[in-house]
Amino acid sequence: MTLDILYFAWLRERIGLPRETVTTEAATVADLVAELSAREDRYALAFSDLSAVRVALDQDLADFDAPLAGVREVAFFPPMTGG
Amino acid sequence: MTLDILYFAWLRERIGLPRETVTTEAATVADLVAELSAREDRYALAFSDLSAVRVALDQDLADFDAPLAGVREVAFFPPMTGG
Amino acid sequence: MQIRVQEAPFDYGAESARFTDGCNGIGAVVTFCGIVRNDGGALQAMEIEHYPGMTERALTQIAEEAARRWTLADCLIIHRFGRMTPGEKIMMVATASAHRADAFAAADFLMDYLKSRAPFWKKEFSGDSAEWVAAKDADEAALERW
Amino acid sequence: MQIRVQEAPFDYGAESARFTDGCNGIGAVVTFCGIVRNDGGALQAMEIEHYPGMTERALTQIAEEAARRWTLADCLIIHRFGRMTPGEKIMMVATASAHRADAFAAADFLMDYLKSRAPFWKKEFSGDSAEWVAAKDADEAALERW
Repeated sequence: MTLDILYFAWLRERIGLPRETVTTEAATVADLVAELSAREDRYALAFSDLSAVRVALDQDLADFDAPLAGVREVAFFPPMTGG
Repeated sequence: MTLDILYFAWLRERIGLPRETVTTEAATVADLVAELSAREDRYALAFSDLSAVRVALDQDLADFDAPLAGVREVAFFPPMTGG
Repeated sequence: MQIRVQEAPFDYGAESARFTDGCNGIGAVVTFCGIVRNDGGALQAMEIEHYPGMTERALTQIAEEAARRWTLADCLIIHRFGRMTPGEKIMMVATASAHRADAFAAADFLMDYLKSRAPFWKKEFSGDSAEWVAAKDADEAALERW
Repeated sequence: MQIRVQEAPFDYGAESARFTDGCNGIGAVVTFCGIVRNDGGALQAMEIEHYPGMTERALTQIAEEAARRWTLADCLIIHRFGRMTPGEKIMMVATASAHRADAFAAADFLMDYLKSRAPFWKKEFSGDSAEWVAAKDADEAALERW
């Protein structure tokens, strides 16, 4: 499957890009994170503390054990600080 | 002692005047209310249900058993409905 | 702390902006505006009577109590008296604080106390009738929250 | 329900007045305004990043949830992104209801949810340093009130 992956705030800065398209067979968000972290140090560093990372699937907040089947867009970002 | 007595809202309408000056020996607000009520029916009517009447002494909310010694201005009015 | 009791209308937008800009980067501003209700067209006008002197005194005491309970940079109360028609703005409060929780709580508190402790009385005119608005038990009960 | 996400400044006073007048005699309006803090002059600027598309979606969901929980005539959320300096207005919410309790609760709820559930991230610039603002535990905990 092909996914658009978006990064925001310090995740974008650590990984060094705002978005990319990946082809993956990852079943869940956690699988995808493991796959990316294995790829390069900058990913491993960005994802080293998942308690500080939030994920959205097709623009809805989700958990790391959420399945990726049918998903088009995955976004990773720190806890929100608006308002 | 001489007191300025003020009436507001429906107390003013029932008693028929916004303020008056009275000379009284009443020791407490309750005594003053009894004295006024004995005077004329319009006072007795206005003060017939004291649960619907509030009192202020020199512009501070007070109770009916509050002493009048040293007070200059007594105001009677219904529960407030501002805002 | 700014307290104003007046017969004239006030400009809610301009007052909100002036209050906020006057606090010069304080973080959080909450405002409340009370408006004469339309109530489906039945109400023609409302008249607010007040107790000059005591009104300002009561509002000042309520604002001082809010400033004791929460950390506020400033607060504003404007309340009108006299005759108003549906849609007219009756009053406003504004609170400014570094933190939104303080600004929200203080504005909510000011409104609860103002409702039941500031000497204003509303009379409503509809058709041929003119009636004094009765105080709500809920308004008195709201004070117990604080 | 009005949701706006924009880079340009907004006119807080004019928006508050327009929102209130648009509700045509609804009784109670509460507004909140968030302002870039001065913090004693140390902060030079703030930059807000957001997630276009998801931002509007999240704010709409939060506003819809408020409308389910309370009786609201209308609500408004304006939130900026991009670079801002101390004193600039970051965002506002406004709620209108026949009763002040609903207007206060809904505005408070909108702020709590917006803080922790709408995809905005703040970066602060002071002197030579630029740091992402950390989310506060208190903000996450505030959601449990509702």
